[in-house]
Amino acid sequence: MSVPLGYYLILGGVLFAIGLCGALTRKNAIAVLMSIEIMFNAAILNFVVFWYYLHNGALTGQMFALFAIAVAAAESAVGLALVISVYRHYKSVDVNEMRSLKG
Amino acid sequence: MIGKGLMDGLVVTAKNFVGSYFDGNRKERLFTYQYPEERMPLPENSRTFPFLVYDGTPDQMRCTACKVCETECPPQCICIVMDRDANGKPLRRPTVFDIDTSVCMQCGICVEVCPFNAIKMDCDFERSQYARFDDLITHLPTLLKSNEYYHQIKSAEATRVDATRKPAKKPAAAPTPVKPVPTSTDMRTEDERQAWQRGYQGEVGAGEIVWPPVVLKKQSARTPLEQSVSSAPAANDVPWHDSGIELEKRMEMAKERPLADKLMAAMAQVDCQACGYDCRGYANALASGESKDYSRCAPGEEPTKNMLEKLMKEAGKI
Amino acid sequence: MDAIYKLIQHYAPKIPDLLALALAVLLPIAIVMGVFLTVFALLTWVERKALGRIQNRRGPNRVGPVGLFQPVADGLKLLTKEDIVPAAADKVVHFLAPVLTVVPAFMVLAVVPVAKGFVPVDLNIGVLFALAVSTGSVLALFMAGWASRNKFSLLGAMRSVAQVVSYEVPMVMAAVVILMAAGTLSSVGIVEAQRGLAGWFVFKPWGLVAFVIFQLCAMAEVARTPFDLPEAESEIVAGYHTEYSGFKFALFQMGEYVAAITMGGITVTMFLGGYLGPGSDLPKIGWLVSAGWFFAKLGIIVVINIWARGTWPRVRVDQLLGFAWKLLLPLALVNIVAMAIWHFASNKLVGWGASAVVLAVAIVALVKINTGQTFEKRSYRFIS
Amino acid sequence: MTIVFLTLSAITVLGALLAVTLRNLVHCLLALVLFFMGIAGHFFLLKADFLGAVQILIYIGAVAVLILFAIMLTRNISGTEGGRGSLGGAWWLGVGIATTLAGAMCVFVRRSDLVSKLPYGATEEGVVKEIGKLLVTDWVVPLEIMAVLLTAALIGAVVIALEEEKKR
Repeated sequence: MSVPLGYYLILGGVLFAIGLCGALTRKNAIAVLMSIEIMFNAAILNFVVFWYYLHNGALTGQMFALFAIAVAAAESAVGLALVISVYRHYKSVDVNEMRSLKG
Repeated sequence: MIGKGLMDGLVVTAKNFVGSYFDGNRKERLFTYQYPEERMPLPENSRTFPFLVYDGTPDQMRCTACKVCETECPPQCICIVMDRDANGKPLRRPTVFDIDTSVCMQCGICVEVCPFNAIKMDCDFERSQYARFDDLITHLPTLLKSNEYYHQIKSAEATRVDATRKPAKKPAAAPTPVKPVPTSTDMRTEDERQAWQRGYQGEVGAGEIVWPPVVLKKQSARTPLEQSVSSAPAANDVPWHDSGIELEKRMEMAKERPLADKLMAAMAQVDCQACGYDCRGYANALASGESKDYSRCAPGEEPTKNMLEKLMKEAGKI
Repeated sequence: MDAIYKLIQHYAPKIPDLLALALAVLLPIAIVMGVFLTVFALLTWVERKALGRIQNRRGPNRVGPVGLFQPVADGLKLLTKEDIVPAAADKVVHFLAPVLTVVPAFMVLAVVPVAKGFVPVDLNIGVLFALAVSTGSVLALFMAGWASRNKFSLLGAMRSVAQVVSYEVPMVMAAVVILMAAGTLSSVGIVEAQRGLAGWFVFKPWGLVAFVIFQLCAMAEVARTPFDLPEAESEIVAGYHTEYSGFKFALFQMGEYVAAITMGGITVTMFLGGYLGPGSDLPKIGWLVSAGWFFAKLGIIVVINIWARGTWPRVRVDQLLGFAWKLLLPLALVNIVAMAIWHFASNKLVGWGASAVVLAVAIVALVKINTGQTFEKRSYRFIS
Repeated sequence: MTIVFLTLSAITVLGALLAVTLRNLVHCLLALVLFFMGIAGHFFLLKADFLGAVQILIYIGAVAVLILFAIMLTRNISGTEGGRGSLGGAWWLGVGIATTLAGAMCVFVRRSDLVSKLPYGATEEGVVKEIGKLLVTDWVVPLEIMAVLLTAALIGAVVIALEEEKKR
């Protein structure tokens, strides 16, 4: 009754593409971060999917997913702190307006 | 010890909780009145909405339809129409006396201005009704309450009032056959009624402040009725015929007029017929010598009395 | 679920398979919803009554005998009230928020073992699931506050978000100790690990500390009174549900109370031995006795909640967050160490003493550190 | 099973699409939460219960709330004016790249011999215990590094976001 692996791979690919699309087109830094979260999740989903379909009693896939979730959490924390810091500087979170490296 | 205060609080509330069930004097502990069954005695001076006092039978109502309360009522929630006999002669009692309780603000000013101790503040607060407009207007039959009732709710005040009142006069007229008391509802057109229910707001332009508000009554539907009785010329001729104007102003207006007009200007301008006439009639009677008693203008009180005395003395009438 | 499925197959083999499956799924849901909604209705009455008595009032006593039908009257009244949506509100989110408040509260019920052999779903990650799902309500509260386009609502929503996120951490840390002791995440497994004389985790030093931390965090998580800043009436009207009326408001109340009950259920499961108690293992009536034990213990938690609500005043925002981060979280971490000492101690008595000493020292030290500070004099912006 | 998978996938894709297309940032966030929910559902479907719970706990309980605070701290409160970025006419480029990527991945997946692979027997019992054991045996170094990373991220986030002391 289970769906074949290909379904899940396509789902993961589509989700990743959606996230990429958002990351490339969105102007708002927070929206870009959200898109990156979508990409992260698509990747994590693939870890779990491969674990489920291909594991031989090992839990490596789940462990990887676990660490990926932890890294993603750290990433979003730092990323959002950066966004807030940038907002203080530029009074805007528009990624197009952050052109100078100078403070 | 940290947290002691928190624990003490818990002990206090626990004592309250247990005590409210098992304490010997838990009746005093649970001080809530179970309202519809138990009632807190109302204070002597508590007041809600006005009512009209009658002596003996409802026919002997104290109100003479002098309209002082109607004039003075700040939110203008009172509507009075005087009763008349078949010839159109005023009968010195209201045929319509309506109070819009949705407008009344329970200030008690009507009680203070009433020269006849006819209107008093009730302390009945259970006035909820089903219809928003119709039921909230109290009409004459419901407003009328006996002097005994007044004694019952405010005995001290009622006793005081009874002491100051003259011994009850005989009824002004022989008891007329009881006819259904018309209400404001069937005396007016629907539009006027609504305008009245809105507290005359319908007659005032939006944002326009008109003061004194009494002026508005000049346009109201009642005016023609009042004017038709008056034996005097049209209202324009007696510009002082407006109880909103002060006595000095009125006298100033009537300075160049004949004695009858001056006398009339000194009256309270409420056509209350406490004297047996309307204002014009009483002035004419005084001027013509038909009557010499200048103290009969009850609504005008001392100032009017003094002024009438002065005018009569100047004219050599007394 | 499986047990019910087997029972149905055993007693009524003629029922088609799909129907039996559906019954097996729906029956526990119906039972749990029915029972806990009744408990919710009763709880509103008990709470109002008890609060009244604490304040020397009578509480509801008009509808039915001693006001017992008050919840019905309340429900009917709220059902028939007009549903007002502010003109500026975000209609969709405004509508979804109350629904989403109720959902997590009921989802947690899925893993609470109410009686012996009766748990709707015996997930092997039961407690983690409960803790995770109960976090979900915070977004519903935020949606409610944000969609109302009302400053009070938004303030309440942000307060509730900050509060729930802060108290989630010590809560999970306190739960970790129990997981270490039980060696499983399954709620049934945790209950079964508490068998024996004084086997309840609350009777161990670390268990007691974890219980207190967990209970306080649970109260904060469902915004019960010492921590009810999200809906502080005297400060921000009604917080996130200021702009709600009628049945949506009823849903908020229901979500709140059911969340309080389920949190109590989780606490009972983790610390008070769940459905265990004398007679809970009897052959025929064991399930009934165990259910009785469970609800009796739940009643104790509820009484603690109401008592605290009737007694303690609301804390300030800085006190609230400081309490979570500066006192509860370090204490929960030390508690894990105490648990480890207990676990590796050579005999029970040594473990008892050592962990108790560690915890006592930690509590005294943390209290000293936290009470030593005094606040600066406040400076107000508009007064020079 | 297929129906459940398709439903969950629809929810997930819908959440992701809304999250990248909606104009209002708060709506984006709510759509993102829907997406996280969908992913968690997939985890449960894949018998990775523990990961599902962790996904809810971390993504919905922490990351979403973090993003929420970031939105509240940087935007006006209604969250409007978070328009879709038109990078001077370059938005179609992003969409194009993403579509190409998706197409390419679909093609690769179809060509792969893994496509029709079916899962092994389910092994959900004892997974949590196993993960716990692995974390402190085989994976203990990554775990410690992760702990250091998270601490560093925590401190870093605080330092970055901390408002600089205003010069007086």
